[in-house]
Amino acid sequence: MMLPLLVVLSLLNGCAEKEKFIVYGSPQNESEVEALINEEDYVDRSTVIQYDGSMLVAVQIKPWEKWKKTKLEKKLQKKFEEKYPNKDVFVSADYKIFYEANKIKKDQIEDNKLSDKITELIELAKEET
Amino acid sequence: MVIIFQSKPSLLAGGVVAGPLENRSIFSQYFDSVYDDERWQMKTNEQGHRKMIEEACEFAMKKIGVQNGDIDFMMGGDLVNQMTPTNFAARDLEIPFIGLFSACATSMSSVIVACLLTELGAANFSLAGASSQHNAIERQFRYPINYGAQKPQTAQWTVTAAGYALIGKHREEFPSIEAATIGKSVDYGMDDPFHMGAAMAPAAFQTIQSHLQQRNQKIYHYDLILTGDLGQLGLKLLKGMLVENGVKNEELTLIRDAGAEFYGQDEAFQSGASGAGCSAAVFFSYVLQQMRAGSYKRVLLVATGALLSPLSYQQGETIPCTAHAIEITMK
Amino acid sequence: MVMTFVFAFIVGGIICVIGQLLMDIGNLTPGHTLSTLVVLGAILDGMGLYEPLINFAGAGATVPITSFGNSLTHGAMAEAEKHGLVGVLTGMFEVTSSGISAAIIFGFIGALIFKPKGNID
Amino acid sequence: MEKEQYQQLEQNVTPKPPYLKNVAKAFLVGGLICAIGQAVSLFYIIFFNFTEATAGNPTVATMVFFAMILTGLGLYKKIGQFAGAGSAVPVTGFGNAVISAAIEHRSEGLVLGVGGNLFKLAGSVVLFGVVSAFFVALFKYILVTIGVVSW
Repeated sequence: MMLPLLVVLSLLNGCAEKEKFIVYGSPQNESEVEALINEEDYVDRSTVIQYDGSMLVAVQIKPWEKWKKTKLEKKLQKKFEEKYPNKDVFVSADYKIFYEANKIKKDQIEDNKLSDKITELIELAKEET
Repeated sequence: MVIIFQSKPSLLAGGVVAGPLENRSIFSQYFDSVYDDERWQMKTNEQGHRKMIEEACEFAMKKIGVQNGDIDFMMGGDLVNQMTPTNFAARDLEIPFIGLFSACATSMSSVIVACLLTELGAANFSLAGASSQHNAIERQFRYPINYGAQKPQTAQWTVTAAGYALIGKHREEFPSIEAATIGKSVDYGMDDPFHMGAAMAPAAFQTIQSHLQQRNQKIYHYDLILTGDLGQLGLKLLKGMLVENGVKNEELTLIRDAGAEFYGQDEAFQSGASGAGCSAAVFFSYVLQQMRAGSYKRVLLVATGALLSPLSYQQGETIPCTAHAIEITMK
Repeated sequence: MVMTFVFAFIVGGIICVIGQLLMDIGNLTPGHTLSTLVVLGAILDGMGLYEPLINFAGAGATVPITSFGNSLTHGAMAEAEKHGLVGVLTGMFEVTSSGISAAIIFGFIGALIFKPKGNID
Repeated sequence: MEKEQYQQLEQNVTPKPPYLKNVAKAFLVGGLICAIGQAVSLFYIIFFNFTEATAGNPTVATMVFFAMILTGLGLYKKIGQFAGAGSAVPVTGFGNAVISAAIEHRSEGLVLGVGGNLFKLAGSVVLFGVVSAFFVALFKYILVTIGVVSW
């Protein structure tokens, strides 16, 4: 019973041991975004994907803060919207979004597909059931 | 009330058939047949239950060399709603039949009625007994078989077994029934269906007390007093009540319980065995064979029954219990 | 992510311990215990406390039966927010009924392929 | 012997449930089932298009599927005897209640047996879940309407 569980765990660790903050897409504001997230100490890890006018901020919240996930998500969303009023920002603390964002970065998806992929993820994150 | 049988009807033979799990019983060597399939290769548990009864009756008849047609009456019962397994077995056996329900005390109440018919001269041979089939009983009284509810240590395991005795006119070489006591329905306010031993112990106590009193006997006048299915805790309680009533400790070793001993010390069965088939199987195999072998000369058999239904329990009623006893002697 | 497993284990374990105490000390049958826990889940969701618990413990909060009360209440409240009073009635199974539907489907399939067996070990 | 006296004796003789042991077993097994549930939901998140918020449904269904296999093989009742609430409280216990009743009543046919008895154990959970959800939501609706709290 425990064996498959361990396999999944190690698989997870494999993709988790990356840099803490990742920004992918448009490198021009990389350090700015990183600093912005760095201010929020409840964020464990994050991956930000940018394309044209849209920006997907995928974060993982520290385990002990996770119960406030919904609130923190909203807080971060507001912060980014204020900072980048002309960008279409979407913040998600969901693991699925974070996982997919990392995959986008790893696979170096081409620009023309990136936009679709981001829209797809945002749609997914908005689903309730 | 004690009944004295002047003609001393004899227990000519016993037929006991049990299920696969009963292979583990310390009494299994005395059973006539232990079946591998709990359904006797039938489609439903209830049909298997019926088949088991028929086979037990056939074993009993075969031992004395009589046939269905020679049997005048059949008395018996089980725990399934309206006792269909026994009713249907009687249909197939084609023997005049009265179904009796005293829960797990049916093994004794049926023998008592059969003895009365024999005493009356109405019967040359009659069959009496009781049975229970684990799956069929559990689903009715408790939960579906595969439901994962935790049973407390006080719970007992319903046995899969049928025990039927062939009763006839007195014969020297067979154990004979001298007297019987029909018990009252006793209710000491117990209401836990997973603690039947505690509910039944007072009934056993009252029946034993009144039998001994009216027969003017003491416990040590018997080689064995064997109760039906009190289980380990119920037996402890019965002994506790007897001690309270001035019975000496050394006499207590004469009191045993079939349910407490049935599965040995296996903790998987919690407090021991129960079910109408428990007392019937042990009384009509082990006890009869030991008496014929001369190990016991005088025995008091006390079968106890908890007279509850799932309905009465759900409606919050307490559990009234009864106990019927027969006194058997062997020359 | 590893911590989520730890929290799932602990929170799920604690909910089961509450159930065990209801059974052993409260002397409740399994049916009574589960019903009590479902009501508890519904009330916690009404107070807005169950969702944080799910965020915190993941399956530790969604797998115990308390989540059933939570999701029913969640559906009812979400619909009530949108459609008013009628939503309380109609929204009940809106959010989730996967536990019930799975149990019905697998119950039916189970009945077709398995037979009850009175084994003990 | 009087009734009260007997009840006293019964209290003395009857062993108390081993509270600590039972609680420990319930915690371990219940926790383990939830951890397995977490692994299942992670599986759905990684390999399918489910988010943390939506993975709950397929997870629950999968756990009930596991419960069917274990119930059918007669293993769930053994886990239940060991773990008590540890295996009854997770949704697998709900599945076990439904599935065991379905298997049990197969002999009375699919309509009267399985259909009529499917929820004979788990029905109370559905009933109290729905009724309590109704009243909780109604209560909250009233509170929102009179302006005490907001959704």
